Amino acid sequence: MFPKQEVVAMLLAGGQGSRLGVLTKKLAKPAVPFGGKYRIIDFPLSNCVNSGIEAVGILTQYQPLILNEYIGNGQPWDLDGMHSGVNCLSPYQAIKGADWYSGTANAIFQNINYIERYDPEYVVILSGDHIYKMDYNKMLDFHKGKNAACTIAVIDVPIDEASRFGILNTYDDGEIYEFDEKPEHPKSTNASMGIYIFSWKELKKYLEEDEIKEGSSHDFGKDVLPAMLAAGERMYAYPFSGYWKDVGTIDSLWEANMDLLDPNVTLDLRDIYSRNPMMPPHYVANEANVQNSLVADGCEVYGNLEFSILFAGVKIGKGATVNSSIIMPGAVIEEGANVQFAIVAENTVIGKNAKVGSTPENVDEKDAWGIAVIGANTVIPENGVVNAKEMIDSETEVASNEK
Amino acid sequence: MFPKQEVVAMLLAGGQGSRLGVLTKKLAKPAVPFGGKYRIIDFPLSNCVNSGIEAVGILTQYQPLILNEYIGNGQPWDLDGMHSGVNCLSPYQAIKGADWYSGTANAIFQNINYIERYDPEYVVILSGDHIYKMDYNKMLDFHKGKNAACTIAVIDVPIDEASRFGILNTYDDGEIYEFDEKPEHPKSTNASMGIYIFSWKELKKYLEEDEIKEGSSHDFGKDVLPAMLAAGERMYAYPFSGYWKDVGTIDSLWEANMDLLDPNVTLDLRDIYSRNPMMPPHYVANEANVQNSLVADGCEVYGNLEFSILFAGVKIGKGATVNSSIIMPGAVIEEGANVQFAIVAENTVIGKNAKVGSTPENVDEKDAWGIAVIGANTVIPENGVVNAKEMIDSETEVASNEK
Amino acid sequence: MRSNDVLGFIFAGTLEKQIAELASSRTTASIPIGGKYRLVDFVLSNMSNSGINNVGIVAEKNFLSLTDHVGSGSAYDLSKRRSNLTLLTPYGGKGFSNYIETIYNMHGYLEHCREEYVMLDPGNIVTNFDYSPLFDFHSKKNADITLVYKNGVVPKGYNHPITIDFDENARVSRILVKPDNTDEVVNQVYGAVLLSKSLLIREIKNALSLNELDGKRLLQSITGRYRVFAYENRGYCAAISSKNDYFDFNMDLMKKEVRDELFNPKRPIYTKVRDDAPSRYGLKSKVRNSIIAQGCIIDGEVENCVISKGVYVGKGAKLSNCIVMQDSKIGNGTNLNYVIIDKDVTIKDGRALMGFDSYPIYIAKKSVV
Amino acid sequence: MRSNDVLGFIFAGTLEKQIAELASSRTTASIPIGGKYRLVDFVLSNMSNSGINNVGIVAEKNFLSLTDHVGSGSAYDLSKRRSNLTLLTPYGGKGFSNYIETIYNMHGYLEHCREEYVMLDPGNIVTNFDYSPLFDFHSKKNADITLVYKNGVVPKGYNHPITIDFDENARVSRILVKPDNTDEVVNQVYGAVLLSKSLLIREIKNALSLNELDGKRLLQSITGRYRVFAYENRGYCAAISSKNDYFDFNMDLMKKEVRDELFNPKRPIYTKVRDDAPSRYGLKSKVRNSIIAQGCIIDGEVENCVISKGVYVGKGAKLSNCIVMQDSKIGNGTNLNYVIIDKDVTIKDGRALMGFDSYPIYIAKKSVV
Repeated sequence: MFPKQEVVAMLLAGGQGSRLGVLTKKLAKPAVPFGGKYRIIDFPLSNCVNSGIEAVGILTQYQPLILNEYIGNGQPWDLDGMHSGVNCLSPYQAIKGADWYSGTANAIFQNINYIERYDPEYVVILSGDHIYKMDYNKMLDFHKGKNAACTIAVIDVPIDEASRFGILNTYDDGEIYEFDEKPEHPKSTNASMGIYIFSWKELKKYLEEDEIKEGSSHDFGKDVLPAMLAAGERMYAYPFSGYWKDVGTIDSLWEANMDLLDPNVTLDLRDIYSRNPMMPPHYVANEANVQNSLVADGCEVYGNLEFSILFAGVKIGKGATVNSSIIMPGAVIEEGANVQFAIVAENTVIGKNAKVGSTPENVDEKDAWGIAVIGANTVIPENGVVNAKEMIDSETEVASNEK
Repeated sequence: MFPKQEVVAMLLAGGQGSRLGVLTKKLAKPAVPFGGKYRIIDFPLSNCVNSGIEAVGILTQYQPLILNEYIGNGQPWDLDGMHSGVNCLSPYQAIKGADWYSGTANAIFQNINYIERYDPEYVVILSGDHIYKMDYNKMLDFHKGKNAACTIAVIDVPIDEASRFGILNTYDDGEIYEFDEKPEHPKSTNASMGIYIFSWKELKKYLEEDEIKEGSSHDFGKDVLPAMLAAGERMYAYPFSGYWKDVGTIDSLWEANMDLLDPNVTLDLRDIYSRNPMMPPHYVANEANVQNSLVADGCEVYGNLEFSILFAGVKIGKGATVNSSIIMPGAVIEEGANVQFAIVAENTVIGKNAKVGSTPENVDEKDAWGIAVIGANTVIPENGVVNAKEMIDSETEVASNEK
Repeated sequence: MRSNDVLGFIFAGTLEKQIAELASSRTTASIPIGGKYRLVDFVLSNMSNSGINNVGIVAEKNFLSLTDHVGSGSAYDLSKRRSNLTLLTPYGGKGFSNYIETIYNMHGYLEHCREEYVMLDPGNIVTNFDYSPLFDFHSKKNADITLVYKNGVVPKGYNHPITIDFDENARVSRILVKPDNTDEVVNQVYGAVLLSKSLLIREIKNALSLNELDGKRLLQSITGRYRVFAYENRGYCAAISSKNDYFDFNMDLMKKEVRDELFNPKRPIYTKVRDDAPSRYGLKSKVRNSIIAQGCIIDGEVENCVISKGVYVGKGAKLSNCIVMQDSKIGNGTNLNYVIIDKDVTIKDGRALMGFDSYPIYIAKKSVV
Repeated sequence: MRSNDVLGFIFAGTLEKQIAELASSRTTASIPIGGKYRLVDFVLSNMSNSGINNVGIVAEKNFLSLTDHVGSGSAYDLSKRRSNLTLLTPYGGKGFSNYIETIYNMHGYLEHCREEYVMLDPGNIVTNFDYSPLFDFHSKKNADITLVYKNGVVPKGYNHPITIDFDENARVSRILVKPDNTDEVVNQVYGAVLLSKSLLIREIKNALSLNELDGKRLLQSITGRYRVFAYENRGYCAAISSKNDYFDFNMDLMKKEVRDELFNPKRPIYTKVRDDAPSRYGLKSKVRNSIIAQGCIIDGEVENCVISKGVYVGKGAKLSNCIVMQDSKIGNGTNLNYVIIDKDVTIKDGRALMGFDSYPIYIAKKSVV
């Protein structure tokens, strides 16, 4: 028997995240490591728990194995009780046949049964590619206060960046009268954060209508929300202020990690929950140099570290230099290697005296510069060279700077 | 990090089980309730645990929600430790695209990554539609002793039934020289039980070969095993004796349940693990009559019960008669109703004085008789009639015997 | 007041001297009851279902069966990251009749817990009680102390029961320690008390420094100084204070209204799980008006009985008005009437035992009769 | 012998009088060590990794921090359906120097457990030890008792240490209770003993009836009567028997070979999980040859130190040769050398504290300096 829940959260974690390149080759985007010990999904999941939401469905479809196992029974997020739970929901076959999730709305539609067992009043729809902390409960209070069918969280963006976002135009009381997807001439600076609260009865109705509508792409932003607005439903924008960052691209993922090293960024990690590595505290050697960095358990640092983030179990060899980089769990940077402005994925080895990435100043053409990325389980040979902006994985051949 | 495991078990639970009709409309076959408090999958899972196998992958694809949740973190089977685990594996999308499992062998092929993380020597392939108790460890010892690439468990069947099974013809030492699928003139009575042990290195090779073979249906029985035999691999039949029953049809499911009431059947349920209902002990009223039946927690019996199995929370009203039937969790048999030779699925209500099923003697034509089946959440109205062999669910209209 | 700001604090040994036989090898809280439960399951389930997520159980002795039964608390959802069940065993060895020293011994634990309030509860009560309205009541009344009471006749095992008088506003005006037990209907306090942790610790330390060790008198003495309120438990509520109460409660389970109230599916009673098969009735079994747990084999006749997990009732056996605890074996052709049979007892074939209504016979754990 | 047939039995209070400061508010077993562990984590992880799945820990007093830390045992995979961790607190209040009465007090628990063998272990040993070969050794030698020994100099805190002589077949010929501690290299027994449960209980009951309460003498007396064998722990093995041992062990962690041996990823050391962020190094931080746990903010200079979870090291602070336990705050501009700082200590800005190599200063839990 399932206990009734006032709110059920549904987390959309099915996308491939192709803009993250080799990082998501065998990994769903929400499972990408972040901030020295987290994965992206820890943020929305911890937000749920800290908001008192005790039923969370995670919609997966692309490379879900690592994500499924990471979520496991939900214990790190305290979602393993008799009155609480987290479930990974893959597409499945039923009597009438089998379908992959064809869009975000269809993914929820296919799991109406899952939601209904909790008999909820409200459903929160979240995505797995943003770093932020938010009390969804306050947003729910706002939703109730407005007696809305749908509430969408918005954040104030600079007017000159507004055309990169979905902009919501509202009356003074926050009621939405227009969606403006990446407008050339934005009328306001309320960008949608991709966080929706729906009254379940209404949402269910629109999901069922959308499912049989010809030509629909079954997407919340493109189909369901416009249909609700057109039908005159009460839809409100809920203003959020605080740190919020999309980490869907290499650049934004790198920037969001670097933000953690900025004393002016107020993103307190203390109530973000995650699985903890079974490793001893890290060791910093006599000859090491560590400045302005985050270092997790299990690391051994014999080299130089600046403006960087080391995940659990990373080794930095003697005389190696790591600068403005993100080194994911288990990676080894061997002696004398030089890693700058790079993301190095799990269990990768950067060989002796290899050179990965470079500072913007060292690249002549502005467009040729960018973050270098090394995929998981790759070995960069001794003296190997990976240029700025290059993306390498175990199937790529690497040049050598050996004479 | 994953601990190495000598053996990994993979449980094929993806089939629709269409021969079980309304019982598997919203339920994968291995999740079908059995024996008063179990589900079919409890048997192979408990066998794994009792054989010391600590890594179990369950391949699901058809209606997996209830099965997934039932398995949960594996706690009832003691598979929730740091050194042990059970995972439900649905089909997923990868860079190269997305595929449903196209056959039993393909299902394993798609999860090679999952298996390899444990770096096993052996893989046990099981199916989710048999009721039996077996120590897979003994079979593994046999497999090792024979230095085999593949060992298949066989059971001795009566010669006149042998043509209904896959028959393995062997030399005296058990080495298989021929597969004979449902032979008209069986040469032996060694029927395959659908339980395979493979040495992983060999299996992996054949799975990879089969995957790219044109015209293959990617099935163990039809493709992989014959290919191995043709290539001259060492394949052995492991003789099993004890209770074993396929429960893939309504008749066999009913029979296997009834076998539990037969004092001559030796199927001890004591070390079969399952999730336990949170219900008080059952109550048998003053006016009740209970003979030769199994009754689970939470039942209330005011009527007559003979040769039947009541799952948790079933209510039998005053003057109702239940005979030779299986009543699944939460079903209510109202006052004066008469249920005979029937399977009544979960949360179904049999109205007052309704009549479901009948004894073989009451049906004139032999072919017209069979077990009556009522699907889950169905309401049979007062005075309703469901004839022998009928299959009813909430979408079927039911006749009434009211005058 | 939020439920997760209340610490549950249970006394496992309540009235153990009055229930000497049943509690001879265990705490009161771990007495098997109702076919598959232990007494403590009720209070723990109530706390868990009401959102209390930190619970301490004080046990002085014989606590192995209690440890075994409650384990890590996972059966009650009390072993998650932010919930906890702690078994507290004082090493001073003082008796539980003296609540004051017991609580004092545990003041380190109490201070260590982050909850602001404490819900004290005895270990001998069978009820399905939702604490949430009580917490709201306490806040709304701006109470210092809220006493839960039950309106009814005081069970026989209570010496000097405490009753209360209160005004129309539910504020307690007098706390009476009755000189003797009578059959009149009173508002009896049975030991469920809600108050702030700081008040509790302050008063306990005070009492100790004055060498005032009688909890009842302490309660009386503080009525004038604090805002004390009374909250009624209106549901079914059995206090197990003697072998007769124990017997009567088990028999109460034959009443549908009692079962429906105690085993409300919205607030389930949890207990340690055991992998028992469904119970099996033989060809010649005859069962009337009885409660039967799982894992039993019933081949004989059973009437007005509570039969626990894993019990065997042999062919031709006749049991009436009996309570049989887990894994006992009742031989063929036996005849038992008004008998309480503890765990793992063997009654050999053909034996007969007869107690009577007001004095059921008790057969100790592991006996062979 | 299968590991799941061996009960683990740990004495939490080993040598607590010798480590008085560190064990003043806790058991020896719960002393914080190595930046994120408690002493008991090592023996519990070793038992769990070797397949022992039932463990009892005896603690006489001050066991709240131990309860808090080990909880239900889930961190060590010891809270599954067929595994268990039980905290045992005797209510007699006898000291742990007297192993015999302690074990006797627990004979109910021992008899109740279904395992045939017992692995006795002290609570003060840091090692990564695989028990499985020991169990094989015990079976193969057909031993009654196997003593684990360590070849080396006896740590200072052991009074009258026990050493053994054995023949080429590893059979123990003599058990010596050394009159005094010396610097010679010996085969010292540190309290890890494998034997059958029935033998243990029989000998303990015998000893009590003869009023023989000295465990060491008992051990000597039974050598002749049983097949006693010796098994060497050849790995890194530190016995914490004094503040100096404690300091030295923490400093040993700077050696790569010690870390690699203790933190073998195939046999991880488990501990209670805390949600700490990765540690953050400031712009002016300077860290040399140190062990740093998660959740720290390091803005100052740190050399030859072990810094636990959640510690803050202020700007301009200089720490050398220090051990700082969790959540302590080291103010700006402080200067500390050879200091052991317990949990939740605050060192105010600008303070200086100097101990020396052979006598590190100890700052008690929650102090403000």
